[in-house]
Amino acid sequence: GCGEDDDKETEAVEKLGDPEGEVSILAWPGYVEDGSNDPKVDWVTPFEEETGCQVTSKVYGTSDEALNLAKSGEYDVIAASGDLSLRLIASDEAQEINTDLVPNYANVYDFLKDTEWNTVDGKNYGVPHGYGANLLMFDKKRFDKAPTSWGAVFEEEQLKPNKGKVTAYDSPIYIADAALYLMKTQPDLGIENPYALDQEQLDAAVDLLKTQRAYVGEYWSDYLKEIQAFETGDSVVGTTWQVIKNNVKNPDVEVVLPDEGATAWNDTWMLSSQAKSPNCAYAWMDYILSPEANAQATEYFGEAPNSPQACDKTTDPKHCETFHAGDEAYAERLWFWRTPVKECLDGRTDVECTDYAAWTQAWTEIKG
Amino acid sequence: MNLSAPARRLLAALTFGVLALVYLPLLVVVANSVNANQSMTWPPSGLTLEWWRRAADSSGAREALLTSLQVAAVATCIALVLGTLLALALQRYSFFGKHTVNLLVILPIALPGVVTGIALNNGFRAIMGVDLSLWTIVVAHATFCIVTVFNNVQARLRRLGTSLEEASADLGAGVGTTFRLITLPQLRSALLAGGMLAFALSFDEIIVTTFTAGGGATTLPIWILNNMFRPNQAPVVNVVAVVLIVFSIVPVWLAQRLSSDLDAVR
Amino acid sequence: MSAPSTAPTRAPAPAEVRGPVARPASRLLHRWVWLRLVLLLSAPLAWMVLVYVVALTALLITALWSVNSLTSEIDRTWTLENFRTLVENEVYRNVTLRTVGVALAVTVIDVTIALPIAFYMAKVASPRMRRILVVAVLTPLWASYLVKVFAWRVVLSEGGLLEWSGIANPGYGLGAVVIAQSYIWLPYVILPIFAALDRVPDSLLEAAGDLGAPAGMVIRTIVLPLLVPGIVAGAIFSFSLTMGDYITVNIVGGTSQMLGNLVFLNAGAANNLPLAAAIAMIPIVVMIVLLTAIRRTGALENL
Amino acid sequence: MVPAIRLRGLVKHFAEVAAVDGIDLDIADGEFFSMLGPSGSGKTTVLRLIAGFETATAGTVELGGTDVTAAAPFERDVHTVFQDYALFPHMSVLDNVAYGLRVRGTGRTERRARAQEALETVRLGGFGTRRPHQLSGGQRQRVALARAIVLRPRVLLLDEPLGALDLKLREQMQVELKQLQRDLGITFVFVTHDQEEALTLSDRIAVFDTGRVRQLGTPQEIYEQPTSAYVAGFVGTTNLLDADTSERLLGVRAEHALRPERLRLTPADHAPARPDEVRLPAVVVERIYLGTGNRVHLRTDDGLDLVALEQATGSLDEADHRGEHVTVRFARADVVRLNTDGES
Amino acid sequence: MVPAIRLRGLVKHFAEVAAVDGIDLDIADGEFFSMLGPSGSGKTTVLRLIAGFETATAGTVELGGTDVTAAAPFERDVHTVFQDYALFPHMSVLDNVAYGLRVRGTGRTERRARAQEALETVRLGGFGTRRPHQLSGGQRQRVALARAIVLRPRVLLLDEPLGALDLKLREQMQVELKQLQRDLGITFVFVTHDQEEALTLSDRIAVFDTGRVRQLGTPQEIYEQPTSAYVAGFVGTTNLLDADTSERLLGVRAEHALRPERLRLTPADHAPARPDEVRLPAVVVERIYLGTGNRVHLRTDDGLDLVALEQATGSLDEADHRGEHVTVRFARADVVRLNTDGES
Ligand SMILES: Nc1ncnc2c1ncn2[C@@H]1O[C@H](COP(=O)(O)OP(=O)(O)OP(=O)(O)O)[C@@H](O)[C@H]1O
Ligand SMILES: Nc1ncnc2c1ncn2[C@@H]1O[C@H](COP(=O)(O)OP(=O)(O)OP(=O)(O)O)[C@@H](O)[C@H]1O
Ligand SMILES: [Mg+2]
Ligand SMILES: [Mg+2]
Repeated sequence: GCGEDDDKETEAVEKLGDPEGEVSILAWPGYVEDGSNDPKVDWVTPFEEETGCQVTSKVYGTSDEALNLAKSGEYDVIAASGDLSLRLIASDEAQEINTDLVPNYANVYDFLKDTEWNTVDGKNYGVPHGYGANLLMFDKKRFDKAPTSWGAVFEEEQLKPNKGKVTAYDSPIYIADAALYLMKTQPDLGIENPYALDQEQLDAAVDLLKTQRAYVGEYWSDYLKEIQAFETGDSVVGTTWQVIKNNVKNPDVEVVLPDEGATAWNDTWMLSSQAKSPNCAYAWMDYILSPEANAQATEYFGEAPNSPQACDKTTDPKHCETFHAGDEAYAERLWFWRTPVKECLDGRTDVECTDYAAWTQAWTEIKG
Repeated sequence: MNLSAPARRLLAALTFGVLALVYLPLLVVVANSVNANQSMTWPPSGLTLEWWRRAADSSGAREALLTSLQVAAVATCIALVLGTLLALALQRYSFFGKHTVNLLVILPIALPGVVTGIALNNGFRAIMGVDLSLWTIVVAHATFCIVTVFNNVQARLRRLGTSLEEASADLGAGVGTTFRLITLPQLRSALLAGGMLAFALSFDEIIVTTFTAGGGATTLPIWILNNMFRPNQAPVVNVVAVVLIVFSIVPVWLAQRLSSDLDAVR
Repeated sequence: MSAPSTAPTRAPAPAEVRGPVARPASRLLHRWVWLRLVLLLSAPLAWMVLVYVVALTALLITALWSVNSLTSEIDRTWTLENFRTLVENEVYRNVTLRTVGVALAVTVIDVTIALPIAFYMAKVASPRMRRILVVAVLTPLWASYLVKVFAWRVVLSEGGLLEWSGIANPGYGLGAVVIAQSYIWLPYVILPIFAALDRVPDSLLEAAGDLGAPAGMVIRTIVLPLLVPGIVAGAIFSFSLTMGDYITVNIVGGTSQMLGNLVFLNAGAANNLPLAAAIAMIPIVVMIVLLTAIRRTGALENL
Repeated sequence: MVPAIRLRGLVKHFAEVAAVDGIDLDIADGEFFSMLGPSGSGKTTVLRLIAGFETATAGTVELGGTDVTAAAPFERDVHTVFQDYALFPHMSVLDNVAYGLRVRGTGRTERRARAQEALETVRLGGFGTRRPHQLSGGQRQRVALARAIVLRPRVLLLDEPLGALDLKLREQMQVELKQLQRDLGITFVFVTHDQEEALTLSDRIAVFDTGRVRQLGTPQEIYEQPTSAYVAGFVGTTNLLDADTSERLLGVRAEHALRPERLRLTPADHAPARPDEVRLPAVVVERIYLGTGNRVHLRTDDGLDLVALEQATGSLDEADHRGEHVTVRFARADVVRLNTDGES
Repeated sequence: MVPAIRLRGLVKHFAEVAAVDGIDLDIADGEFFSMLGPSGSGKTTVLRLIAGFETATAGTVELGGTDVTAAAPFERDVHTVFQDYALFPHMSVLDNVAYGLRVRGTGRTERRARAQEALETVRLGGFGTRRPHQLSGGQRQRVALARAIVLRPRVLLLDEPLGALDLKLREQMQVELKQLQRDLGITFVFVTHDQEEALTLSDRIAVFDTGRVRQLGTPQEIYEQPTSAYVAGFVGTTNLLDADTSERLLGVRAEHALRPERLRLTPADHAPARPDEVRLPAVVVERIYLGTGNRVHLRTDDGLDLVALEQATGSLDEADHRGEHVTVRFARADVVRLNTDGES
């Protein structure tokens, strides 16, 4: 079959049946740990014992890889970041979720519920996992004054002293970071949402990034690379995740949520429209939203849990504080990843926005 | 050859120098497998056996290793069969389109991995409509491994000539018997060499594998790639690499012994 | 001494040894050469065509399609849009040149390093040392590719092993990519050159020396010309493997991207398989042009 | 009696080359038959046609009265001893010899016993466990022989089996081969380009010339009554007398051949020739020491170049005889008249 | 006169094997010098020591009076014709021949002209554009020769250059080699294990035995006055008389050698022997036709096995003489006493 839609089910189920005995999960590394990599890191085995659903999982490195994998229809549950979720929904790969069948959904922070990256036309397509922000990390020895603005990586004046030691996230979605900065610093461009850029706005962001590129030492996509770079001093300023900062042994390295706010990600557990084991899939979604499992998974990965109950279960009592979990004010300043589409997300109808393909194209040109 | 002593010394120095350089990064790997600093920076900040302990407990690594061995073994077997058949056909017969077939065999290795990767990915899913799995990896690997076997067998056949086969037929052996008792044993060391290269190629392949691996099909390189993205796991990867190097010496040495013993017979 | 005068005393021969053995299948195979050829060729050819040729052709066709940006579904109307993008956008030209350049550099470096080593192994070292060296060259193949590249990241980092040991440090970037790739593919270049050298009889080198050629001249006029097939085999390996790589460049390439990244980005990330397919046509064309050129020289026959 | 091998109108073309160009031959049962001829004259090709490795372009091959022209090698009751022996390097000597029995399904014990017996026949009883590469050239050759004779073929084809051996070993093997053939009563078809070997061993010899048989006969016939200058020149050294010279010396206008050993050298004299002999005054141009005698190159006073063979019959004085004047004598009966068709 | 080559105390060990075990030799300028000996006796190794491909374990090599023991091959004014010819497969015949000149920086036109000239010398003028694999064995051998002589070396080393050729071609090449050597006046050091070749071509011969020179002398000396059973047996066929037999027949208790061609066969009679000869009654065991004569295997009545050579001096009757009773006669002067140290 050439990927015809015949076997896709996008409507939500009314009630659950018996578990099928197995479930196949597609997720970021560290989301589905069964102890095979480290016996102490295991929240899959309890699930399997509890529900009788045997878990097979595959991990992916980028959202884009995940999209391809998801389309194969082999996975029942997919952990999707905001730059993937809407694409899954648009291509009918996701099934609406009946949140009533996910008891632990009730605990979740309200600001993570029914967000625009998991809910379309009032239909909820997923339950939230943890979340985290793309922060600004810097080596304070290289700065007279700790930077508080993304200007540190976008303004030539500030970039110059760190030429060749600036780093940035290696993905088209990073264009949103530039757009966010422009939104705050150049209001006349009229950017309302960093994920809704018309051609002109995109061009401005691209220009900004091309300027930045001259000072970039390397782009990163796996965090081991960034940890290394900051420890050795190959990189001294750039975007980061909180968990990376936590792992950098160099005491001079600090992170800040800049004044402009930041882009961020919130991953969503989604149900495949081609799911072969929807009942086990629901069981998994409920399980992974349970305070114990959510605490383990988000703490292991290094992100904020999705419920106050989970915060109580973390092994590090300061975990939620470090990651600003449940801090609504903090969350207010975050622009969670979404997939840019032609139909402007900010509601504009007079222009056509640039879609992800255009962003990819732009990203190719930025890197040159 | 008759080289002056300084020239010999220079060559030796060069060879051992380069080999030393080749092993230097491997030393880094060894060092990092006991480096207390989990981000593997140089110089090591302290010694720890933590990663070795964790590697020993890592059933994921073990399973991935087994998967890789299986994939490589099956792919190598397929490549051995197909490569030998092709070499026999191309070396012993002349027919229309011979050059095209020759080019076709070289192509999978000559075309970049990403190309082969997406072509096969697209081919499997869109055209054949099969789900990616362990078997799709095997098929992909076998396809680009054929050439190593083919090359080795063809070179051997060229040197071998046909007189032994004629002698066998002369003594009354039929076509199949001759192949089984005479041709195949003569090809043994070539098959060993080609097979080993094919095995190594498949065992460590990641690019084509990424595109053709199904869910749950985690080969060692994929496991390693994943673990590089997983907190606190990266150093374990180094341990796995060290173990691989150490254990690979035995089969490499054996194969080398075996094939040179066989060659001596010739 | 004419015809044998004494009657031959033939030893009585057991019946089952005498005479031919009936083997209809063998007889058929013996008589029909084409049948043998068909039997030999059918399986491998079927495999290559079904698995590979079909996939490549499909890829070529896909390159002539486009993607519906909303549904991410492939739109099967013929268009040259993708190729126009490639031609009009100078970034693709730059990346192509960069990729070919890196692949060339890696190939030249590897061949340059491999030649003397292969020569030492095949013609200078004692048989015992030769075996040890072959093992020494083969062993690094088993340390995972990724691990080795990451090791280079450590070596090349600021304050890393290279700088730490006082040697200049190129840092991350294209230079680092060239170094890491040369490192990784070196064994694949040494082996065929070594095999080719092993087949060159010593007497040829001695004859050249005997005719008055100093070592350097012998190498230039005798060894190198005879090694061409081995060098070509090794060069094809290193060139194509480098050209298809996108992981090394991610790890030590700094800001650089190569063709592999673009294919990967579009196929995997942007889900724009048609554009990815079109980009993939670039290395395919490069390789096919190269292979055809090489075949003219006859070196492929000995690959 | 039905001939062991009968070739009729045998032709074999390779592309344009006619390697074998119409050969008719009957080889009798138990005969030691040699094919002699220069390189490229088609000897090997004829052998390969008999064995079945090549398919004839035209003509037929019969073995023991049965037409086998279309049969595969493994269907023919002939075995070949290859010039390079073609021993299987991955098998022990015993296994090599037992191979033919093995492919015929003979039981393990029996085939070992018989292989051992064949090895004893070639006096290699103790070498069964060695590998071929551990043997000397002569021993390998004998293994190849044992491998063929263990099957008791009616016909054995030998393609220059002694070509790769050094002189000493070769002479020794010649004797052994001849003995073996006599003892077993097998038909030998023996290819060589060593005329001495052919003369020494054969019952009959066929002299080949570019794909055809030029002369067929016993060694004596070939050596002493060559029918053409080609054969006379190829087999042994010969003095060719062209038609003019013959007319002058012998009074017969035709080409003649005269073997060097039939020439007598005596100190120069002017005695008249006896009626049954010819006498010519000559000068020694060169005298080459051969151990068993000397080869003497002469020029007669009327400008004829001749070669004579002097046997060492007593202690030779070592003086160089170049320039010495001698009389050359030979019996008229020793001059062989050649057919007029003899070219070359 | 300074010898072209002087070897003094030359020793070469390979691991434990003493391939060359103390050799002293002077080879004169312009001499045709042969090294004769069985396989593995060290001939090639000596040649390679002279050419400089091997480093001597002990001893010195002098060329034209200069010690070159430590010099590299390309520094020595000797050239080698290798047994396998070692032609460069990727060059044309002309380029092969011109290679030595090219290495010396001779201009393109000149070196082509001279290479062409050398090719003419070996009668291959028209073959310059071919590749080596397009030539026959004999032609390749001549190219190898041309490649060496184009440089006009003082010394040419030839390692069994004729080993791979067929008999006819070999004889032809022997004559050419000899002529070439005379014409050019080059010193030839010629390795062979064909005794006849050595006898025919050489000015002097060294017979090798396990790394040592067993006997050194002219062909006549070697053939007719062998000092040991080893040399007598290796060079030509010989009848060895052990000490007991010698005592009985000759009255001297020592080993003796007797060449087959020195034996005379006459019809059996019981005439008493002349004082300078020995007569023995014998039976013909086998008579093998050689063309130029017969090789006759005899057994004397007192149990001695002898080989005699009968030259064909007139038309032979073809009857088989096996079992015939004859008298064997030989001159006492023809029996050569061997040194007592002669083993084997
Ligand atoms: N497979 C072949 N393809 C083309 N020509 C061939 C082939 N085999 C033999 N010939 C040609 O046929 C002719 C006869 O060859 P053949 O091998 O029978 O000669 P021969 O008498 O055995 O010579 P030699 O003494 O050198 O072995 C030669 O001209 C040879 O070049
Ligand atoms: N490179 C080597 N390593 C070890 N042993 C060697 C080597 N070369 C020669 N030998 C040994 O030295 C001895 C003399 O060898 P050499 O090649 O000189 O003999 P040869 O007289 O030329 O014999 P042939 O007639 O077979 O060519 C032999 O026993 C041989 O095995
Ligand atoms: Mg032949
Ligand atoms: Mg030798």
